[in-house]
Parts: sequence; structure tokens; C-alpha cells
Amino acid sequence: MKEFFAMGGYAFYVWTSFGLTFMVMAIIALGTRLQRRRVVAAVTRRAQTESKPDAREPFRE
Amino acid sequence: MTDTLLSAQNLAVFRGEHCLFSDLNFSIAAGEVLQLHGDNGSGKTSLIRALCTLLPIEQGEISWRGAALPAAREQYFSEMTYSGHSEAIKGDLSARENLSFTASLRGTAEASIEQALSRVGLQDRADLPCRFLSAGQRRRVTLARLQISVAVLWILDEPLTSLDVHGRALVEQMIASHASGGGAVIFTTHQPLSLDGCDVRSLELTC
Amino acid sequence: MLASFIALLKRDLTLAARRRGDWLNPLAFFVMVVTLFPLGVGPDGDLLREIAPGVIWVAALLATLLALDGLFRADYDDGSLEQLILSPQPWSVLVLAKVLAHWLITGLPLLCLSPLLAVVMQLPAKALPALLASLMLGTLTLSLIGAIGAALTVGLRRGGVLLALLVLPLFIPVLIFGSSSVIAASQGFAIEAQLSLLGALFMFALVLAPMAIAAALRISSE
Amino acid sequence: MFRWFHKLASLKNFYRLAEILLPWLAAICAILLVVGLYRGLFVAPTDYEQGESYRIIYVHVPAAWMSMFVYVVMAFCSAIFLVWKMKLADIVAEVSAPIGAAFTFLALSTGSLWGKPMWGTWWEWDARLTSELILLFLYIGYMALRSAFDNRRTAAKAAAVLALVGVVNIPIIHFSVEWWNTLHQPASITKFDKPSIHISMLIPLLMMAVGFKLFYIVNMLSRARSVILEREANTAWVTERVKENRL
Repeated sequence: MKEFFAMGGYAFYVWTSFGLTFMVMAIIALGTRLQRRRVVAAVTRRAQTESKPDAREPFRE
Repeated sequence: MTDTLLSAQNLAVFRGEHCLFSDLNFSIAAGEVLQLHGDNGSGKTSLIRALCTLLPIEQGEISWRGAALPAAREQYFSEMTYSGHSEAIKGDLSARENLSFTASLRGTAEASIEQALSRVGLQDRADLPCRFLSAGQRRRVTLARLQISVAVLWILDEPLTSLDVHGRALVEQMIASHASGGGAVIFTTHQPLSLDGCDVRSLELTC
Repeated sequence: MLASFIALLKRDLTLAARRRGDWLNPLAFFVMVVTLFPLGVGPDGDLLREIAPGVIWVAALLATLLALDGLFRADYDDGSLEQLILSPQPWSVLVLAKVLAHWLITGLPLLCLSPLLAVVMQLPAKALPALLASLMLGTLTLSLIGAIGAALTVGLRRGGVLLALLVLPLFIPVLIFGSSSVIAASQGFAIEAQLSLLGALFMFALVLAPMAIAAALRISSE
Repeated sequence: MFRWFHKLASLKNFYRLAEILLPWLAAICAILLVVGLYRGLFVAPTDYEQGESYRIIYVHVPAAWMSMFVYVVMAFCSAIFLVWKMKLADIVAEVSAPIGAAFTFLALSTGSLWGKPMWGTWWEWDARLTSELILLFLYIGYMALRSAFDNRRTAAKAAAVLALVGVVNIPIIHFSVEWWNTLHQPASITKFDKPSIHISMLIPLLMMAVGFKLFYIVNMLSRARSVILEREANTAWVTERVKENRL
């Protein structure tokens, strides 16, 4: 098993490449999820204040 | 009935997400003058720029002599002239050079430049670079430009800005003579304008 | 149509004649940038001769970029851009007049100055015709492509750096063929290939760029 | 067919359609990536010439393909947006740009990581890597232009024009860089050609490529839905969905 990880001496290059790739893809996926959570929260908050006209908080563009 | 020149059907224009006005219908025929009313921020300038196809419209349609814009743009531009807030005058060029440039661009008679300059009272400052002229005098250069234009439709945005009493009288007289000569004028202004002798329709802008 | 083309061209040239700074600054910049290299790299002739084509070409490219920012900005600020858009003549023809005026003001003087800089950079004399020919075609193409960036960023207050960011990648093919033609000439090889490719790029830009510039200006003046 | 094209364009329909598709696409994408990775790392034989380091192609090549694919998608959407004023096309282009830029960055970094053992330097002015670098500049230019305008509508149109100008220039840039590379580099072994692909090496590569495409589509659709929600916040169908809280 050990020599598998050695990757024939190129361990550093192979694993850094794969690691970097999946790290960047994780960052993209995380960004997508955070954006969705932020927008859903903003829209629901806005809808609630919509129903109570006096406490209407201006919708930030 | 005289042929309608410019007509707009259920026009709506937005500034960003904010609706300025919607379902606006009007048309203007030869010999008519249309004054746009509305307080600041009511979208008068946006409507003017939309009529010149400079601003995209959300809904509705504008047509020139029945042909929809912006397709019939070429024909429309050759028969209209627009004078906006910024005077579109080159500071380094003299009044005469500015006018002769507009004349060659819009194909108007060169000879009438001298008359136009004297009519607006700039004949003795015609060769001074415009950056040395006062705001009122620069506004008079735009009025001279209107004089030499062959356009049927004048679209003026606040034509009275920075003009003195004589200037205001000159504008009133120019609009009246243009309308009676078979032209049409759309303009916005805050100060009241006494236009005797021609029917002035006014249009209130609300969203 | 031709009358208004010439009228606009004449107007821009008279304006440039009255406002020296607009076209002298890029020229001074061009000369200064080239003279920096011997100071930075050392006066050794062989090395300078080696890098001369690249240095002159990059400096010409940067000087054109510097001059592009003001191409439409003056007309945009004083409102005459709108009047030009509202003229009955086809708008992309007038845009071509503006770009040609810009080239006559900045591109041509660059061309005339480049032999002087070729001497400063010890470029062999036999490479001079190639330098002039490639700069001629090259600066025309650079003005056309750069005008697209200038039109896109004319409405922005600090559009200068963004303009560079937008158009520099598009300048790369012109730079590659231009400087390699001068390198080939200085080594005595034939340069027909590079010059014909530069010519093709110019034709390509001449046909497509005005449409993009016209659309971009209409968008920016909304 | 055209009616379908406009029906899809309505943001409400797109929102619902994406909502249905997303879970399936995400599942398939995950499976493909895992299986592709497994086969690429464990099953595929060692390459006689480059040894184990060739396995980096399983991330480098799909990323390079994606960087090009996403820009073409952006240019296509920009054309549709400019011609038919379809808001959806602009939203797709807007959300695709960061993902495309990320893939280009990945292609560059994995490319230089792959090149290091072969050439001994982190950066080699190889034609493909140089084109990727320039493509990254095009992405950065697109995103910078889009964020430079305060009026979102002008920003969308200006960015669309830039995307079209960019996509027309990509082949020219690639040709000139290729030409420049062969001119200055003596024709040594073409550094970047994939090793002669044996079938068992090819399958994982195709799996990873499709996996990357699905990854892009899933993230693009999800981000597009968020942007639609944000922009259509005060429309009837959004407030109705909020009440039933099935956003």
C-alpha cells in the first residue's frame, strides 16, 4: 500500500494536483451553497416584513 | 388630420428596478407643441432620452411616421434633432466651427450659419473658442444649431437653462415659429413659457 | 456619408492640433519607456540588439493603450457622443472616422519616431523596413481593437486600468507577429509570412471592430 | 421549437426545471467523479514513459477542456442575451464566469505541477499553458468589467459584448501562441501531448471529463436559481413560494 502512495516517486506532484483540484471544487460548491442560503434568508426576511408594512426594512440592492 | 409624426404606445421606462412611468400613450403631429410636466426625478429626461432611442424601453413601442423605432432609425434621425442638458459643444472650437461641423454632419445649408449666429446675438463672438463663452452664450450656440437644422421634430430638454430674459423670449419665439411652420416640438421646462399662437398640449408624468 | 466621415475626421484633427497634450504625451511616453531598457539591462550592444524588436513593439503597444483612454471620453463628457449616435449616417462609419483620427494622432507619430529608437536600441539597419511595415499595420489594428475597450469603459470614472485589462490579451497576436517580423528581418530571414498575418489581423479588425465599438458606445451612453 | 425556447426563458419555469434536475445531476456527477478517480488512480496501468506522474492528466485535461467550454457557453449566452434580450441567458453567463475562471486556474496549476518533474521548472512557456494563462486574463477582464458598472443592466450588455469579442479572439490567440512557440522553441518532443492513450487509461479520463461538466452544470444551475430568486424577490411567484416555504 505504501508504494501506492509513493506514486513512483512523483507523490508530491500527483497528490498536490488532486488535492488542489478537489479543494478548488469544494470552494466552488461551498460558495454556491452560501450564496443560496444568503439569498433565501434575505427573500424570506423581506417577505415577512412585507406582510408587516410598518417594519419595512429597505431591500439592499 | 395632419399625419402623426412621433407616437408612443403604452410606454414604460425603468431606472434600474424602479419604475419611472408606465402605460404612457401620446402622439404628436406637425404644428403641435408638447410640454412635459413632472417634478424632479419624475423621469422627464428619461422619457426624452427614450424618445431619442438613447434609452432602452421596458415595454411599449415608439414609432416615427408609423414605422417602429429603432428599425426606422435612419429616417427618424434625419428628421429630428435633440438638445439635452449637456450642450454637446466642443470648448476648443469656435461657435462658427461647431455650427459648420453640425451642418456638414446633418447636411444643412452652410450659408444659414451667419444668419443663425446673428439671430442669437453671437455674431461678434463667433470666432472665440467656446470655452471662453458664458453658460448662457453656450446655450445660445445650441439655439443657433436649432436654427440651421432641417429637422421636423425638435426634442428639447430644459431649453431655458442659464438663459436671460432675452434668451427666454428668443426660445419662445423660435418654438412658436417652428410649430407654425409645420414643425413639431417636444420640450421639458420648469419655468412657465408663454407660447401664444399655437396649441400647447401638456403631459403629466406619474408612475 | 463620405462628407460626414471627412467632417468628423477634420474636426478631431483640429481638436488635436489645439490640444497638444493629448498626442504628445503618448509619444514622450513611448520614447521614455524605450530609453529605460538600456538603463535597466545595461548598455551592452549585443544584448540590446537581441531585445530591441520586442522592446520597441511593447513600448508602442503601451503608448497606444495610454492614448486610447481619451478616445471617446472627451465626446462622452460634453455630450457630443450622443449627437454623433443620433446622426443619420451609419454609426459604425463615424466610429471608423474617430478611430482613424486617433491613429493619425498617435499611431502615425509612433511610426515616425520608431527609426530613432531603433538606432538607440542598436537595431540593425536592415530590420528598419520591417519595423516600419509591421508597426504600420500593427498600430492600426491596435487602435481598432483598443477602441472596443475604450468604448466599453468610457462611462466609467476610473476606466483606465480596466481598459488595459480588457484589451491587452487581445493585443497579444499583433505583438507576436509584429515583433517576430522585426526579429526575422534583423536575422536576414524573409518576413512575408509575419506581415501577411499582420495584414490579415488588420483586415479582420477593420471589418468586425466598428460593429463592436458602435454597440459598446450605444450601451455606454444609456 | 421556438415556443419552447421562450417558455424556458421565463425565469419561473427555469427555476422549477432546475429544482427538479439538480438532485439527479448532482448524484450522477458524484458517482462519475468517484469512479473515474478510482479507476484513474488504481486501475489504469503505469505509463512506460512518464511513470506515475501522467495520472495528473485525470484532473489537468478535464479542467483545461472545461475552461474552454465554459467561455464558449458564456459567449453563446451573451449572443442570445444581446439579440433576444433574454434575462436568463445573462444570468447564466454571469454565474458561469467565476466557475470558468476557477477551472482555468486549475488547468494552469495542475499543468505546471505536471510539467515540473518533466522540465524541472515550475513554468514552461508551452503553447497550451500560455493560451490557458491568456484565457485566465480574459475571464478576469470579463468579471472586472461586469463589476465596474453600478447599473446592472449596462454591466450585463457591456460584458456580453466583451464575451463575444473575446470568443472571436480565442482561436486567433491560440494560433498565434502556437506559431510563436514553434518559432522560438526548437521542435523538441511536443511536451504536452498526452501519452499514447491505452483504452484503460482513456475511460477514466472520459469519466472525469463528464464529471467535471456535470459539476459545472450543477453549480451554475444552483447559482442561477439564487440570482433569479434575488432579482425576482418581489414578484408574485416568489412571494407565493415563500409563503409555502418551498424556495
